[in-house]
Amino acid sequence: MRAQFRLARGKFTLDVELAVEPGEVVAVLGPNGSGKSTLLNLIAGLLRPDTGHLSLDGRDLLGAPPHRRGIGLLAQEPLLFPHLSVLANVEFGPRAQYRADYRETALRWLDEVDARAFADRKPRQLSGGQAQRVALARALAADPELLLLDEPLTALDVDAAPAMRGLLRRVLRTRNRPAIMVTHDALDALVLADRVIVLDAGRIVEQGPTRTVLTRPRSPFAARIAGLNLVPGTTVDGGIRSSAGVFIAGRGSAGAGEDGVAVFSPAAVAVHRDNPHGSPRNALRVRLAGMEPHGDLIRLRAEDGLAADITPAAAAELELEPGQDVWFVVKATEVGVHAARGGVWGRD
Amino acid sequence: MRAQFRLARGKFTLDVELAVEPGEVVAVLGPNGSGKSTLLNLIAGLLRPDTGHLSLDGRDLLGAPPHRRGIGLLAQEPLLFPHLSVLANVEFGPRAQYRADYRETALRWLDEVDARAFADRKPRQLSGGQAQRVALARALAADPELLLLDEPLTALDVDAAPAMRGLLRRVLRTRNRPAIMVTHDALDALVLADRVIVLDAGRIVEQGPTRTVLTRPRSPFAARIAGLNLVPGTTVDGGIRSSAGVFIAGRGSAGAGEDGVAVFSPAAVAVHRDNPHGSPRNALRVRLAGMEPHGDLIRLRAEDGLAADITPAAAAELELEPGQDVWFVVKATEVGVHAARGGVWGRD
Amino acid sequence: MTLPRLLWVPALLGFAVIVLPVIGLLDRVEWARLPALVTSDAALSALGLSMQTAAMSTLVCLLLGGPLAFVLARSDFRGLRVLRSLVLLPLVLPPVVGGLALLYLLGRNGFLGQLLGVQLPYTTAAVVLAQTFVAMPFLVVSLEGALRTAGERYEAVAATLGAGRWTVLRRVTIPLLLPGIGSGVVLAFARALGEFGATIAFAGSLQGTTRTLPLEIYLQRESDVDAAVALSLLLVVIAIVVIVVARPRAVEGLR
Amino acid sequence: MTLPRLLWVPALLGFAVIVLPVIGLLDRVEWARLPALVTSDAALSALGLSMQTAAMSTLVCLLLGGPLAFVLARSDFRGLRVLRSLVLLPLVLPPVVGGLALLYLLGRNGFLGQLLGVQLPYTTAAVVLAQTFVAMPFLVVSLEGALRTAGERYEAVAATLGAGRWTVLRRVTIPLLLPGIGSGVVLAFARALGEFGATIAFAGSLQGTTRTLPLEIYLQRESDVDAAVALSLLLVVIAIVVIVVARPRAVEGLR
Amino acid sequence: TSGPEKREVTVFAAASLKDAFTELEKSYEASHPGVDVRISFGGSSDLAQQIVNGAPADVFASASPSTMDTVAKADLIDGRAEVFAVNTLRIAVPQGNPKGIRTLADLTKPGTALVLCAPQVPCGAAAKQVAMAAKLTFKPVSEEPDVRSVLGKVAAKEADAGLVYVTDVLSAPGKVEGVDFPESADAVNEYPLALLKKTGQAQLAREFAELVRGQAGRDVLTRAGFGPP
Ligand SMILES: Nc1ncnc2c1ncn2[C@@H]1O[C@H](COP(=O)(O)OP(=O)(O)OP(=O)(O)O)[C@@H](O)[C@H]1O
Ligand SMILES: Nc1ncnc2c1ncn2[C@@H]1O[C@H](COP(=O)(O)OP(=O)(O)OP(=O)(O)O)[C@@H](O)[C@H]1O
Ligand SMILES: [Mg+2]
Ligand SMILES: [Mg+2]
Repeated sequence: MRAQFRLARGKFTLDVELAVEPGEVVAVLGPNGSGKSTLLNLIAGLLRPDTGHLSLDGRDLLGAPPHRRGIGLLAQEPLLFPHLSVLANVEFGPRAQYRADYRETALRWLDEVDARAFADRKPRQLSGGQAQRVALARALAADPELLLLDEPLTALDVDAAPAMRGLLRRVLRTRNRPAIMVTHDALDALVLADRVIVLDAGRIVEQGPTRTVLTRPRSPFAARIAGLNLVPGTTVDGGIRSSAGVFIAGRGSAGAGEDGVAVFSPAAVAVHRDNPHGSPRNALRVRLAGMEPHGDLIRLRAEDGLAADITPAAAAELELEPGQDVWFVVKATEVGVHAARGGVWGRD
Repeated sequence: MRAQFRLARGKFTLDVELAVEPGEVVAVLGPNGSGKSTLLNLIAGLLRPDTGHLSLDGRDLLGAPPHRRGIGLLAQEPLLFPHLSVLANVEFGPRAQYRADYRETALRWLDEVDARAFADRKPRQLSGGQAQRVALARALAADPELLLLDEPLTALDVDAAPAMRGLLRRVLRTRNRPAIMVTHDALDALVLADRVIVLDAGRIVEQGPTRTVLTRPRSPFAARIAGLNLVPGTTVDGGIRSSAGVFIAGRGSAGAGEDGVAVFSPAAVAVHRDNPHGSPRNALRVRLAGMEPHGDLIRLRAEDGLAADITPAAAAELELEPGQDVWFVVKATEVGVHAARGGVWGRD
Repeated sequence: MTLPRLLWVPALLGFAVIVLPVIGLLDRVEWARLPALVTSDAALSALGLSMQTAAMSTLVCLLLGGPLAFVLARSDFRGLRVLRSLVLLPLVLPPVVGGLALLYLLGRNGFLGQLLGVQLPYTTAAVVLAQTFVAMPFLVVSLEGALRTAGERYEAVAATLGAGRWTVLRRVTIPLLLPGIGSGVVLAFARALGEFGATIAFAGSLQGTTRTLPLEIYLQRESDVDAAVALSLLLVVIAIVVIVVARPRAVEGLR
Repeated sequence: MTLPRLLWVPALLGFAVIVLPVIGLLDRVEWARLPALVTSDAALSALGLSMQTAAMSTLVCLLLGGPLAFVLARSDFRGLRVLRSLVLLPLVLPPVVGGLALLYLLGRNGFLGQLLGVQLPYTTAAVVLAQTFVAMPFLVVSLEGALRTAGERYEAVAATLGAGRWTVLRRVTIPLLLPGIGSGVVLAFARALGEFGATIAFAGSLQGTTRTLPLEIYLQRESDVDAAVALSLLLVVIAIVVIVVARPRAVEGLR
Repeated sequence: TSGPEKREVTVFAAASLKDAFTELEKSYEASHPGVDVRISFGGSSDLAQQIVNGAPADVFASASPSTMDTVAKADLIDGRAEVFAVNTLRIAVPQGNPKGIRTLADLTKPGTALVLCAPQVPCGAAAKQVAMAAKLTFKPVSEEPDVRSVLGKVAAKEADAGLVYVTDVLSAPGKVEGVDFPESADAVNEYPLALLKKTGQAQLAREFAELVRGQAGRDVLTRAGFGPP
């Protein structure tokens, strides 16, 4: 998909240009009111830009009405049809596209979001989180060419959110069709997206592969949302083996042998001059490349790109300087191991 | 406020009894569909229980219509009045109560939620997060006896969420009136609530002071959402001084000299047999009281109540056993220092 | 949401304005003569014709007026306001004049009458047309109001799920609008059932062909006012029954 | 949401059904005589009376019928369905019979007439009452439909903000309902303006006091059909102008 | 379809002729097996408009010569219109005559609620004529557009008196009483009947007209209150 839009709405102006490759998943991050939903609405055809163009698989779509675009939108509010049962809501997409197996499709998606028990209910009989899940099932059941998701994981509880995230991951991978997802959560971007776009005040202030944006954010907003250590590799039992061959212990739901990434916050990295031999499973010997202030902390950056945030007091006590060899120590419990978008990770 | 409700809605039955003391803030946690919104709607009078009673400051309220109850509800959806401007939306409560200073009140609250710039807009011209903030301002401006908040911090970005959390904290403290808040986030409960109630399938499965529930959750759901180390004390520069006199370095927004609490996850605690003298600021000598499996980890519990989660491999290597003295090591960057509800913390 | 209690006072007054006169009427009916009157040939044939034509014209109103309401509520072009006002014409035109207008248009010398070459006046079709002419604005106006109140958020959602315009119409817009459609249909049906002036002017009053119940009542009044009143009550009872039976609960909306 | 294009076909047909006859009428008007006709004493006095009474009765409809619609849409008690159907009575009762009913109730021998001791028939008040009787159901039914479509979520929100029932009504319900109220008022006003049968039966027909424009038109028709047609057009134009001017943009709703 | 061809005669008749013509229809159909008489009753001016605009009428029986003129001017009449009945005015008072009205002059007594037809319609024109003849000035509370409305007001005791036709008084027995007055002879309302051109049923139509004008018609009309021409 390639798109370029300009739209003025009152004092706010959206002016963006973006491309999404076939099969690519793009996460859109940005502060409230930065134009994320506006962008999705423009792509879906619910808003018309002042000027712009839009094409998907070479078809020009700007003049096409929403239902001809093959673009599905899970909006920020669930907006389930109040007059239809939950099942009929989910069947809506497949039926509208005259698919014969709409009933099975709908039931399958209801199963996926763990909402089959509500199939016969009316939307007004659902809780907020239940409605959100059904809305997700409805959007997925429509199986559009391009899927747009506006904060798909809000209102979900601590069990449902990871489950739905996992579902989305599976779906987005097997579909092999593009998707754009708005989120406020770096983890969503990390697990689901190949690429991240950061919007601010209607403009794209940063974009790039998820890993790059989340580890080396250049915009202040991305920095606040992310700034993580990511170590790509292959998942193994109890952790990940990095491309350089180093084993990193961690916890997560990814099975062994997958493309994956180990994620941990620089704040979770303890720095020692000698190997401390304590409970932490991961002690990585690194050479310090640089030190810079990071808020009220000091960010140490190793030559292989890993970062550690420590307090100035600690930095002073350790008498650190660039070129020095130190141990970066991280507890396995602080390392998340996530299956990541296969293949695409190698890109940057 | 004392309440006791029984209400059957289809297959779901809510059956709860709860009391909220004057000035107390109660957080309601629970999975999707556990009855949290239903409970708030019952208290606000938008639903009628099959049987039950409700009183506030000794007044019996069950027969009273919603507007006579003095109970405000910020619902799960913003539901701003579409025909009124943002300012008029926020003025609505004070005007409905014939307060002369409704304009100033509304503008003040709009300032508080950083939405004054939208004062003249219609709700349909707001983004999701902006609308959520305005809805919060509207609920607060009405200044009810008892404030009910249903997931007040959803849809907010990484900057707005902590800002609104801070605002709520200030407001709830200065008002000195009771409030009940539904949330999926342990941090909200921690920062805002004196007491936590955990609902599951329409029943209260756990309740108690926030600290107890979050550190020693008994219900599986509470365990998944929380399970934190909390060290109460007085905030000092760069950390907190515990009631036992121990200094714990940490990071947070609380000013010095306040009642506060240091929060860190057991997963962030590294365990050493000897003091490792690395970058981590906090090395606490503790005596192991017990070890128990915790998911696929081992949870070590110290005699003073602190917990550390380590992998079985680490536990084996360290040859730990109860009664042993070990070092619990936590990086300052992993310790959050939050001002906590003053005074109330001492209760349990 | 309970209603302000004081609201009941004007509500009951309004109800009284409507119902008291009818009760006064009941008082005057000679109940003994009623059965004979109501089962007379003329009355039964008029009743049958009335039901049939009113149902037909309500259907036509729905099929033509429904789309018209949609266009008025959902499109946006120059002159829309004027169009919207023109729809009100039959509402304010005295029905007899409306009938004359139809006669001028479709009669033997009328523009369309000559063009089409069919003899419409004095047929049952003419009755349906006359009723349609007077009843259509009721459907259009009330449906348009409901459409505006309902908004179009759900229609947008349906489109992003791949539903074409017809599917959206059939499966989202119309079901959500049922209460409004119900009101519109009831108003149109009632207006068609009670239609007199346009019918007598355009379709004439031939028993079995064009003499509907209101026309029969008018004629009865020539010879016997009390009989006319009794017949009107029949009309009223029938209409109410039809409306109550035909208005399914679904139409009462989603609460 | 754009409309299915095919929808324009029935919409235009519906529009034609409404507008073509009126155009046919225009064709018959003797334009030369028109100025004299419409400025005649009788016509002007009838026009003034019509405007005045229709406005009055629309107001009464709103004040009494509005609350009635609220009660019907928002309360829940046994017999509500029956009540709702009874409201349709004046809709199906032939207007003349409706007028007779009013006469039986409020005439000098009528139950209420004797009770109140006022002489209502043959007065302008009687015209207003007759118009109110026939126009009220239009307002009630279309407003009720709009109320049901709108739902009550915002009202609940307002109540939790401490707004009493009247405040909710005034500041939430009514503003959100404006499109529906607009439709209802237009329908009621138009029906009142065109009212003939009930007026003639209850209020009589005296120039300047009770002879409204439809009555004047009916009379004219006896002696001079063309004059009657011309006068009807005057009525139509006036009505449309009043409706267009009086229907503020706000009523067209929130899109 | 099989069987003998169904023949029809369509008669347009003033509404006030309803009872009389309905009876005549029956006797005509009895003597003409296989013939269906269809009568459209309505206001004379409506009927005239319809005929002018192409209504398929064979016979037109009007309640006023002026409406018949409308049809005649359009050159639709076969032969001439002939008056077949007349109707005269009578004072209608509520049953029991509570105001004790005996003469036309009583109608001008103060406190008498009088209802008339408007001068534009035949009964109103007739009322005006008798008033002039009797040198009286009426002050009606209402000038109705048709005579049935006048009768309705009297029958409802809402008017103390009204000027209506003899036929109207006869149609409301037990509710209104009639008071004769000599001046009524000055204003006779004539009912003309005409055969219309271009009808496919000229012979049948002629026979219906003859029935109306003949002795049988005379009897029926007299019973309804109409006078001979
Ligand atoms: N109809 C409108 N008229 C004027 N301004 C509008 C309109 N709709 C949206 N805006 C403004 O456009 C900006 C972008 O809105 P949008 O909904 O795209 O934000 P968002 O990035 O989705 O934010 P959020 O995270 O809060 O959902 C906001 O500042 C909003 O106030
Ligand atoms: N009208 C109704 N009829 C039947 N069941 C209902 C109705 N309304 C809600 N429920 C059910 O009641 C349960 C409680 O709903 P409630 O909205 O209180 O959940 P919640 O705890 O607020 O969940 P969430 O976190 O998703 O907002 C849910 O299982 C829901 O499906
Ligand atoms: Mg948004
Ligand atoms: Mg909820």
